[in-house]
Amino acid sequence: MKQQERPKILVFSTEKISDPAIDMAGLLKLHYPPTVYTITVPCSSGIKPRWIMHAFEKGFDGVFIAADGTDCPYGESCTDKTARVVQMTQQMMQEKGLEPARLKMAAICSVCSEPFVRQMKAFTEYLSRDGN
Amino acid sequence: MRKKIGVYICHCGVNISDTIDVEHVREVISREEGVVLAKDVMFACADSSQKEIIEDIRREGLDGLVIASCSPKLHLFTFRSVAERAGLNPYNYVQVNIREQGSWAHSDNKEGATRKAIRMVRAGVARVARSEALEKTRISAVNAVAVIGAGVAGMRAALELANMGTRVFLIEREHFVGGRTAQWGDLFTTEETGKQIVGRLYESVRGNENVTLFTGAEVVKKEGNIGDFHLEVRIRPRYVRQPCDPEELQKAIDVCPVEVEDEFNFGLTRRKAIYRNYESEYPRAAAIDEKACTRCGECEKVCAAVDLGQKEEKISLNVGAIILTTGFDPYEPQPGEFGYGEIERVVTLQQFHRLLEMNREKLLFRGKEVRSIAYIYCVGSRECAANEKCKGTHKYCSRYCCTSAIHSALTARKKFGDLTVYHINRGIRTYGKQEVLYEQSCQAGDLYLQFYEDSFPEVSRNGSGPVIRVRDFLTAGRELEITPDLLVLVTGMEPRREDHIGDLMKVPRGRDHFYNEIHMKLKPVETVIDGVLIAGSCQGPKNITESVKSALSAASKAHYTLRKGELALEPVLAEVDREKCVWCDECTDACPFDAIQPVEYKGKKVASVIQANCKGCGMCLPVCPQNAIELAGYTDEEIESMIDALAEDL
Amino acid sequence: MKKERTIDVIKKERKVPEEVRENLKKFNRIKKKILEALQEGPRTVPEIASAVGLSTPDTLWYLMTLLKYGEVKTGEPDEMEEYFTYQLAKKK
Amino acid sequence: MATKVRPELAKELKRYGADDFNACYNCGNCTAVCNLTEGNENFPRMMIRYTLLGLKEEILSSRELWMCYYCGECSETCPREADPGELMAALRRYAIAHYEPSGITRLIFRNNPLYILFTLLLAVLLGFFLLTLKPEMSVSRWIFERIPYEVIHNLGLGAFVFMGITAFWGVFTMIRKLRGKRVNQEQGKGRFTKAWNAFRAMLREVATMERYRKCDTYEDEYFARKPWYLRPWWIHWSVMWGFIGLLVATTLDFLFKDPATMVWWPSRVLGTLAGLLMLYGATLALFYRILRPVKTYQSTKLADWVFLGFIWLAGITGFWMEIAVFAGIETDFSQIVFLIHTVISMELVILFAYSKFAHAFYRPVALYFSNLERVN
Amino acid sequence: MNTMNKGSYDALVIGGGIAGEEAALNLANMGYRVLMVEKDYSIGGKMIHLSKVFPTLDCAACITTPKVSEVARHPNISLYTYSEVKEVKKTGERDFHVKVVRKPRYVIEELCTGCEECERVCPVVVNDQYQWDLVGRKAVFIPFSIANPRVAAIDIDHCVLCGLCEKVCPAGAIDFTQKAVEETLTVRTVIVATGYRLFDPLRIPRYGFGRFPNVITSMQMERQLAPTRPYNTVLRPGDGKVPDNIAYVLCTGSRDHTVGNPICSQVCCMYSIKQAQLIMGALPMADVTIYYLHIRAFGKGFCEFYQQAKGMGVEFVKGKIARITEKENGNLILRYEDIESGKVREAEHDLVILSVGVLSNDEITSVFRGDTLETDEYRFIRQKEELSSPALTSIRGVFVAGAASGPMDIPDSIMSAGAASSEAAAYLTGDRK
Repeated sequence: MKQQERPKILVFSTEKISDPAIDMAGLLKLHYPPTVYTITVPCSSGIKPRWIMHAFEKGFDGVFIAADGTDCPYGESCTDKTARVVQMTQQMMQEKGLEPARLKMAAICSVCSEPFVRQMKAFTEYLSRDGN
Repeated sequence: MRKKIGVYICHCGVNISDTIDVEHVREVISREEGVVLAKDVMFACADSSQKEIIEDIRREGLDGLVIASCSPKLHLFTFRSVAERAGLNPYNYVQVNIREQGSWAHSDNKEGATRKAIRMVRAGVARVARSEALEKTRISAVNAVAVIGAGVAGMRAALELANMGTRVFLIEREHFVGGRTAQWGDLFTTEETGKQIVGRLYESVRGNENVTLFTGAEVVKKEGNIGDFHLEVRIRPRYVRQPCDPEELQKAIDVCPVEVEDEFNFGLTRRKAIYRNYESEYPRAAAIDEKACTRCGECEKVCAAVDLGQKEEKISLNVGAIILTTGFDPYEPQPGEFGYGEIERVVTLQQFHRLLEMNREKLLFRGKEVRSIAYIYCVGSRECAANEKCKGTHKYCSRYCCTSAIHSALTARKKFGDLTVYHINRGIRTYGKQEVLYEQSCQAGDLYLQFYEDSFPEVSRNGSGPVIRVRDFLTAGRELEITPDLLVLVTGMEPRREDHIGDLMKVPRGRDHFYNEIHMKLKPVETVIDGVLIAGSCQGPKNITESVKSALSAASKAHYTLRKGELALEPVLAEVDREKCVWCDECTDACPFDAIQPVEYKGKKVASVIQANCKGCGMCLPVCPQNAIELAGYTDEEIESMIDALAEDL
Repeated sequence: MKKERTIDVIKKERKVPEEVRENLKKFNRIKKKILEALQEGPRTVPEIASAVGLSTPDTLWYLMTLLKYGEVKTGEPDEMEEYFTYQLAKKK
Repeated sequence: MATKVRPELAKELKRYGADDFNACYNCGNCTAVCNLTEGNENFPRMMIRYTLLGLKEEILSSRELWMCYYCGECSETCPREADPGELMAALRRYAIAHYEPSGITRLIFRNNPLYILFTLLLAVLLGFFLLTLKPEMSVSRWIFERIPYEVIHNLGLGAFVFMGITAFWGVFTMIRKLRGKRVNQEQGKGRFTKAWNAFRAMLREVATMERYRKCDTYEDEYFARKPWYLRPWWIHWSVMWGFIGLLVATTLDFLFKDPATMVWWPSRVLGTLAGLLMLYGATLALFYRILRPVKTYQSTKLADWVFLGFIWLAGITGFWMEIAVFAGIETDFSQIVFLIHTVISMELVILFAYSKFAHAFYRPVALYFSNLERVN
Repeated sequence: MNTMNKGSYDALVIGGGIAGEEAALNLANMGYRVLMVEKDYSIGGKMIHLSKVFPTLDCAACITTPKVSEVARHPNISLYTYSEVKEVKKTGERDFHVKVVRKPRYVIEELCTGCEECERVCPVVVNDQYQWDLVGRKAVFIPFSIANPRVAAIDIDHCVLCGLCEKVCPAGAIDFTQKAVEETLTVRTVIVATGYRLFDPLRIPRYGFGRFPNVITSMQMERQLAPTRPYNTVLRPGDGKVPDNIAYVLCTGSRDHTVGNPICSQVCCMYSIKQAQLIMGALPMADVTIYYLHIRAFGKGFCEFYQQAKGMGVEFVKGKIARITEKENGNLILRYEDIESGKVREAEHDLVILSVGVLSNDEITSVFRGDTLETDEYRFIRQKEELSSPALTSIRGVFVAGAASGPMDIPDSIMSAGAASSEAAAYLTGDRK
């Protein structure tokens, strides 16, 4: 039973942009593994590296940041800032011996359901190959 | 303190329960710590369920509520208001999305979906257990607005705000109102001239008790934030008192020994240091040009109203919002650009508008009658489209010039009879209803030539007049030659060259250097500086209608923000732990909204969030090396507890 | 709580126009044919059209409607990458 | 070398009857919607352009002007209602007026009121001249009592010669200008064969109106829905060949004196058939011009009315005489009809040299040059 | 039809497109009670159906849906969808009597949860108007996935009255006994935000729309590029081929006297350029050619956007398409004069998109009784003082917002709605002039 529950992915989505896309993926019945869990924050550039590290510590295999991209309601700097969060975290991951590729980021616009599902499938595949 | 939490799991008809074993989820959750009540409901959003939830909250004295149903985008506000009605803080409510991100997304895997749902609801419970009751912060707001720039946009914004009941301070840098519109004669789609519109608006402004107009005034200092700005305004003296005897004034103008270029006529004419713009200028009072005046005192001798002893004033204003309507500057061609400044009979479009106004029976330029006119379009606009070597920086289209030039040609025909007119353009952009003007002009016999994106017309001299050579795109690239009596360069719009107010307000500029809105469609008149709005052509090229529309939009935004005299701020704000903070300045850099400032705390400098400016985006969180900032509703504790719950094995 | 079925009420008041019935029959007929044609494996629109005996634009319309309601799904493109193939969403 | 723009030409063109072309915004719809344009023959937009810019030589040396049959599709579909077809017609008038050296055509085309007076006087003169060939008729005698026979005869002769010269001059001018414009002026042996081929192709067009028939190719066009015998190309064909047939018949009549009484005499039969053909065409043309179903017929100029009216009257009076001769009605009335017939016929001849009718020899020249470019 | 008196509102906003929404939100935020009447099943107007918007390329839904849901849940806004204003009569300053008909959708809005169960079982398929007929929909249907309210409706004209939907509806929301209800209300001001109609290219038979399946309108292409697209990818409707040589025909029905619309539609150039960019993204191998007369890239960032499209390889050809003919294989031959060379050319493309223009939507003028709501010569609502008060109409107290007064892009519509709302608010305050 339990091996089915791997790999576990934590997705950070954003309230106004990427979460609606994830919602729509459900609406359109585009399936992705149920081992993908979402936590929604106001803006992807406000995600703390320690949260991501916490997720890895607690057993998540991968963390995915569904970033706002240029659609961010808080301004254009979002993309750069989110990238910096990823960079900082990946550095921390390396220090802890975690593979940086276990953290992924992609801009998901508010109707990018298909790209999201593709990302989830690909990431799951990658992580399961990686993990076992 | 442990919370008493109530959990409701929605079947959503069969939408959720078809895939997720709702009963099982409920059972598992009911055993969670802190959960005093776990129910499953057919439709949580139905009226009957809402009533049931309210009763439960009251009866059980719940202080945390979790509803696992559809996406919060649909019903977060519904259930927050349920919580509120039951006396529960709405921020102690968490919605768990087990439909869009549960049953629907995983309808192919019932077991997996059920397990995911359990974890998600647990995470919701964990979050609610740690959530804080948040209250909207209310700050008082002054129901007054400073409108900076008294052109049509500024005056319209001011009037509308005043009519809606907001106090307005209208601040104009020049001694006369009306901005660019006052300089235009006949206008498209109306029988009114620019001057008449300005006159009408000025009279309304003067007659409106809610508007105070300052001319010759500039904002020199800005402090505070939305709802409570403090402005310091410097008012330059006019040196001419009211009332002023017109004959005496004329004498004063006559005796004035100083002559300077008249900006009102774009340098076509000269004026004295004591001057007026035009017969019916607004306000109807002459002024002395401070910079040009030599203080010789001649005028004072012949005109009783002149008072060179007037002193500059400074006043302070307290306003809740600021609307910038500072307008544009016409593009000034480089010396020699299409013969400008080198060949006598070459003028800009703006100068030509003035020529049309100033001449009566015949169209005269420097004493010679003009019977043929050539226009060269896109001077200072759409630069470098195809030409890498081009030095120009104005990549944008100035939007109004095609129509304005064509309209000026038609006006010239109307006023001075049959003329020969050449429009050497780059693709006419008379969008919308303005197209009819283009058609009228063709029908009237205006000739349109089009030059290539990468091959500009060449202008050389023939006596005092220009000779234009152009490869005509419309005639299979044939090279044509035209020798008009007058060449008009259709110059576009530029951002104000002198723009200290923009710097003062810290308004961001776009790539085109005009003021930039937050979002062209969602927040078209708002800037990232809360409470500072932009309207009119300071935001980008616009015609009069478009400027007025944006001005009125800005007025309505300003009005509804301030009308209650207080502002309710979303409680999702950043909070700084002052103990931890060491003021490294990282967060101020990260904040796009200028919402963090240093304050003194226990003898050290620490960051402090200006609540009125904070938008709750969280951009400052990850950059803090001390982890001293948290976002209300998204604290480390809350997020990490959710992660724990999601990661937990079943 | 369960009220009377309202369909019975409206049936007394309204007649279903003939063309609406025809349309329904036509759709069912074409749907059956398309699904049959796809039994044998993935097909492109022109292939389905010739199998069903319908014009290509009409075939596309019906096929896409079936796609929308989950009867059919998009498969791989053909060798020339000009046309997508379509296949049954559920194995029968 | 840059060309100087001369905006006066556009104003000048208004006098030749084109009113709306200024409205053009250079979309090129007219050129592309035209079924007769192709490869190197692109009109009317470029002709509008030449007009607006005042490129007179371009206009006078263009064979494109004559490639146009005024199907009217361009005017029908012009988004700015610039009526390009009418401009083409006006430019043809302009070109004829400029090829023809006497200036008479220029006078006529600018719709000078003098036009009517002048042409009528000339027609009367030449009509009378014809009568000098039939001095025995009572009408002739009545006239010669008032104006001496010699005056009429010599003046008429002179006028004919003058007309002939100017007409030839015009055609010659046109040929010179079109030759100057030719892209590949080949030398050597092959060029005679090519010239011959071009000439043959021109004749074929005259005989079959192949190009004209392309006018109504598309369903959405008004005449495409009509049977062939109601289409403009057929009108044109029947008027043209009717006219030529009548001309031939008249000549034969003239050469082989007095078969006039015999209905089945070959030249008689030819004349009757040709006359019927011409009358059919002219009637239909007048009908369309009155009904105005498409743009082409919406701006009928005075000259068009005069031309069609005369064709029609010539036909009718011709047949009246025919009947009169057949039935043996020898009255003064039929003699007056004969007088009218001769005057009108002469009017047509004059129009031949100095009017739109002159296209009858300008168009073949242009066709020839066009074919020459094509066979190359 | 029952008539009910439903009280009074401060403002009536007719039309729930982006302009109506903006105006309603502004007024509602000022504390006025607003009634919005939308004749369609969902608010969101034309914009909600678009793919992305120029020149920022953010998705249209991302911008409309927040406004749409804000309207739907705003405590000061009442929303009537699938309802029509039948009569507006001014009886005095700040006093209008209004009749609104709420048409039956045969689904109880309050009960429907948008679960789509009914849609699944409905046996009838007809053209889906929200996909511009590219695909079918059921007779009971949720208009589109981001509709608001996201509630089913029954298209009774195509219903076979089988009753399956009623049987399966878990919420018991189907109600075939619904009847149209007329309500009379009083309002103090009216905002007309009825938007525009698109030009119907059947009126230009030379373009073959309706005869050649691979000639489609820009709105159909818009749907093909939207996230909720009908074909899951861009296909030509003639035979489902992936197009690789696509043409845009600009000024279809604009700037054209022969169809009675002499004005420029203001948005076609830019939306075509936008679509061209999106196509280049979706089908990297495809060639896109835009046949234009003048590129009207006048707004903020538009010119740069146009240059960007050129840089991506979109071909721009100056010349109006005069005629389109179809080849055996469904490809199309476009005949035009290439203005640059002055020569007639014929080009072959496998998909042609007609960039249709914007026409007035003036039916609303007929509901005004007493005073006339005047229109201009193009049948758009006349702006009484276009320059200084662009929202004023011929009736004092009735304001116009968005494309009802003329062709307009989205930012302009939003601005004009802002203008209408502030003028309306000033009117409601009782103006002090």
